[in-house]
Amino acid sequence: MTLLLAILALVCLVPAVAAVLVRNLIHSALLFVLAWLGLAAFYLAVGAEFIAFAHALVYVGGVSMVVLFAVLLTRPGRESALPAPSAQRALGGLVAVSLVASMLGSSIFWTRLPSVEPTPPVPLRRLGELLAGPYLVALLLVGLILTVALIGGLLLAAPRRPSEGGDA
Amino acid sequence: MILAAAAPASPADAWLERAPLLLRDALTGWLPDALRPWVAALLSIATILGVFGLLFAYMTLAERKILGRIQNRPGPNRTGPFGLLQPFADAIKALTKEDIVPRAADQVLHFLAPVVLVALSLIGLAVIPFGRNLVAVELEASVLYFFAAGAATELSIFMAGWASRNKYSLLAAMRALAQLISYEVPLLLSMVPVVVVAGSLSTTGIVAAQGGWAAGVWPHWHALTPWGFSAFGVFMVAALAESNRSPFDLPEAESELIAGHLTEYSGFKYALFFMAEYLGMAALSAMGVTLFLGGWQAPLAVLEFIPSYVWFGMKLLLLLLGFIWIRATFPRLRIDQLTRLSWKFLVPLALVNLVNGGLWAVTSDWTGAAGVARWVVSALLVVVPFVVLGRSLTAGYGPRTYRYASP
Amino acid sequence: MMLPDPAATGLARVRKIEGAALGLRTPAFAPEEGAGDLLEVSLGPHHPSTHGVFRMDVVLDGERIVRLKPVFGYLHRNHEKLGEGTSYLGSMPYTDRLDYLNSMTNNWAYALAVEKLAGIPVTERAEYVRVILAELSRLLNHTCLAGFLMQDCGCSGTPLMYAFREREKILDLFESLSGSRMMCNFQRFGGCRVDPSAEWLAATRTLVDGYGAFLDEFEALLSGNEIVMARTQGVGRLPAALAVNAGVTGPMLRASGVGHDLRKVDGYGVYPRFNFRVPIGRDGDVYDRYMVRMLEMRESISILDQALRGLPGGPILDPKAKQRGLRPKAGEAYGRIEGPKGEIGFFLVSDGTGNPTRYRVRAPSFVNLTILEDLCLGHSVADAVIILGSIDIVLGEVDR
Amino acid sequence: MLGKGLLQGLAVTAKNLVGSYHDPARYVTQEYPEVQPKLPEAYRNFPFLVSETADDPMGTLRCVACQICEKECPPQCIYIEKSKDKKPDATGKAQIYPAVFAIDTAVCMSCQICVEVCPFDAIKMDQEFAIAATDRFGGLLLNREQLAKPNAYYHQIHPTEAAEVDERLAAERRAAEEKARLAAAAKAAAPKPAVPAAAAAAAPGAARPAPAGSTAPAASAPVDPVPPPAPRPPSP
Repeated sequence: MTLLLAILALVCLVPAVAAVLVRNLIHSALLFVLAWLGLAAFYLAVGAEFIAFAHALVYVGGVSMVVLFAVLLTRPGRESALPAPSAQRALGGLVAVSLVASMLGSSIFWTRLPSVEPTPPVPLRRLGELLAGPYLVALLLVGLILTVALIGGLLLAAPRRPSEGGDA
Repeated sequence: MILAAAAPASPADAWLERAPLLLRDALTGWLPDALRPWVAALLSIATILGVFGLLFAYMTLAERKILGRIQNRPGPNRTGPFGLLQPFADAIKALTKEDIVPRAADQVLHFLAPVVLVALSLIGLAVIPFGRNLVAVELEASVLYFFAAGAATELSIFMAGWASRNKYSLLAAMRALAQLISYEVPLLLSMVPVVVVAGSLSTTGIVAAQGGWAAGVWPHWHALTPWGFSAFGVFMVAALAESNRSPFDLPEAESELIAGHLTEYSGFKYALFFMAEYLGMAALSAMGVTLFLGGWQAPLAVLEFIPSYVWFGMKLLLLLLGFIWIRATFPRLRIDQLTRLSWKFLVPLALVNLVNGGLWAVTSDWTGAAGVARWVVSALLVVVPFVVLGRSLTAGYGPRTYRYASP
Repeated sequence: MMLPDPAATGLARVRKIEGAALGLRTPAFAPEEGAGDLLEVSLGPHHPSTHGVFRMDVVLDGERIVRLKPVFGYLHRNHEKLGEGTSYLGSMPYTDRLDYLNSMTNNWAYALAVEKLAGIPVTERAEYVRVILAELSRLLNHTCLAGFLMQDCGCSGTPLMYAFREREKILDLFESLSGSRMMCNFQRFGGCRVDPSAEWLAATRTLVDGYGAFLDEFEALLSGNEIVMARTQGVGRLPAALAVNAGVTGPMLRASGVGHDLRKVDGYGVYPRFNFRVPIGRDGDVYDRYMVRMLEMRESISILDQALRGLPGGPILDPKAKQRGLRPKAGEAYGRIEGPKGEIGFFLVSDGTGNPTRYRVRAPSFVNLTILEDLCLGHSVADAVIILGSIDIVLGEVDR
Repeated sequence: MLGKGLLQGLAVTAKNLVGSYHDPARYVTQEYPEVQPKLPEAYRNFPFLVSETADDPMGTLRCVACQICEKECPPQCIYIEKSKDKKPDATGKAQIYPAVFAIDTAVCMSCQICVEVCPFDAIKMDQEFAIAATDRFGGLLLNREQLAKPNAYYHQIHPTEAAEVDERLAAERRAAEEKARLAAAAKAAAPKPAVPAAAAAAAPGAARPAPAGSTAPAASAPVDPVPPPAPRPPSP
């Protein structure tokens, strides 16, 4: 089990690191897809079937498309421009390392390690009952936020009306 | 193949119905117990590959034949009797053709795209119950698994289009992305009421929920209820779009983009794309059968002597025939019309249908006059949005009357 | 020899008014600030929808066309110059190859020009036969066009195959009469080459009687189809003023609402004896162009019916008319008819020798194609393809 | 309502699908190599030279190398060289014959103007269309041996037209004999202007343009008072 998790961690981490390092934005986005798939496999390995499939569906099916679309629309199929100056790169690296360190530290020092016995996975029906019962308000709130974000995005991206844009 | 918990009814015990299981037991029975599930799993994989591989081969032939007949010509009829060996001739041709990769292409992605596409189109088939006892993998959330597996197919079409470094291919890649984003939503939304009504996310559970007959003749298939009919329609339109079939074959669009993402593919890679298209189409149709047409259930009790997998096959072929028929008849939509159809028609229709399906689930115990009212309300919830949305969708279009010049 | 001053010729002027030609051009779609990079695509010369070797250099913003330059000449073969070196009779088979779908009408227009130039009368029976063949050509051309247009819209060949099924029947008629399906070389100065037999006329009658039913079925498949309407309505609008100024003729002009039909305007041949109407469109979009052709076919059927009924006897070719070694008096003549694609005309100048000194073709496809950019700007690639399809070009005629 | 037109379209294609199995009008494809096309009589492809007999095609060519077709051919695919000597033609009159007669079928556009302008009915249109060749010059440039086909073949492919031509030629021959007889009688009596031949007017093919060439047609040419031997012995 540990070995499997280690392999999955590699499947997640290697593409993620590569995604940050490659110059080609499209390659980077596709590598992210691989990392997300690894994450979904992680969920599957610990028995969270529903989460795993939902994760794959949302990230691989939806988010990756949006990312690619954005990349293509801003920079149609071209290699990214000049490499960033070295000072900037160093700063970026510092931020990344400190972020990872703080996350790792918090999870190692302030989180209780899980018991050796894995908790049995929540049955799907129970999950549905939880979402529709105690967590209904949270679920609706999340939905509302997403809707607001969607509408906001639409408003920002929508082309200007002919009345404003002149004789287009 | 896992033995589904089947009621010990007589049709389930029929010899033909159990034939695949008996065959499996005969093939794996002599193995040690530890090996048996593994070999059984391999057997189901081989069966799915074999059956759907052949289905793909003969779907191409059937498509060409039927298209031919619709167009007053015979279709391929030179290779073997009635052209039956044509798929194999095509395969040999594809295998022996030179594989050309443009020098400027992104070599890795150009190679990966067809491979990933075929793999993704295949894995969805694992959770389809092809018969009473025939499902390769039993999962609690198998419907979700299916759609998660299928979600990434357009990603590989994008990869193909982008990696080719061809302007037509790039346009096709953009179209594929737009198409996927638009049609994933109605596809999933149309599936939700089925899950709500059946109370299960597993394909076997959904099929089981569609068993039995109302008044002995009207099957409990979801497509035969008002909400289910509407959801089935939305699902099939979205499935057409997802599998890039006419009238939604925009990424390929031969009259505009030469061959779109396939422009720079040749030989066997091209054949793989072809294969993925048909496998994806078959997988989505199989899901449509499972969700809406009662899966392997027979339409009438007296017809239950025909094995369940035959029923499934017949329904599947019927849907595939529909795909071909539609391809033969309709012109292609434009990309903005395609997205408009999704966001302004299918998605609202599916959203209303969510409410409709919910109502149907809540009122499942209504009978008599209340039962009739349930049907009427559900039907109204389908027809009224359809007419209203349809009218707004076609606003500005319509048949015209023409004048004649005055002499 | 001194080359003319470029400023004195039209060349310089053309370059100057590029972009605002005719003063009626749709406002140019300047790429917006911050919009993505423009993509330059060369649609053609080898492209499934350019109907031959024709190229459209397109600049795209996403899928929207911001610039379009039609490039032709790939099929140029010196037709007009050849005509100046060939006898009057010898040019007749070359006219078959202009618009190779409609050799019968090309022949007629050329014969008309020579008959005007040399003052050759045409026999009564030949006039009727010419009308019959021209209207059959119109049916053939419009049917094929509808099929091709739908193919450009993305149909998987079905309408095209139905169109070709009917086209075959007309081609069979042409073949049994003239000996060739497409290169008929049938008209002669003063009449026609062969007299149609009674069997041929009976076969034509059968075809004409059945054509309405075919059109009904074809229209049931397409005219009311929501996808067809969505794809074609409002696409490629051609305002009547621009159409007139650009010299557009034929169904394309009539779709823009101008009721100009040479069969009515000139009344050449025996057309004034027939009772028919000229359908006109309102919006001048692709759908109107398609529907106007559909309606024209119905009128053609009626003309054919009347012509077959009224076909007189007598010789098909004036026995005194000279074919070989024709030497018309010095002068010039312009013969034009309403071809299926528009006004097809031949301008001939004779200096009294056996060859014309000037031989010029007014090809409707070519003239109609000149406004392609105006129609396409602001539309998408998919629209450009069907706009081109709705113009109805044959590259043999465009490039000559 | 949305969908009506779509359903209508589906109905049409379904009708054609079913119809293709029972209605010949909806299943029009002919499978070519097995089912050969029925060519109409008028069908034309490339020209051939008519010879009177099959035994001696070169000796009985109707062509007298007048070169009208060569001059009139729009793409100029015909090449003729006149013979230095004369040979007796079908009517027995000594005529020039084509020493070389070549048609480049790669250039020929099958317009049949050569047929129309020929005053001797010597060149006609063939119906053989499967003429693919791998060698553009060797395979498609046909010389007179390859071009010559007997009159019987002409009758076979264009029966009506060939019958008309034979009738006309026979009439011309009769007129020529008549004239020769009159001329002989006149020579015996006194010098008298020659009677113009009414052969062309008597010919039934009114659609055929009257020959108006610089070269005199056979009918109006003075003919030796020799009875026409129809089946001639093969000339050396």
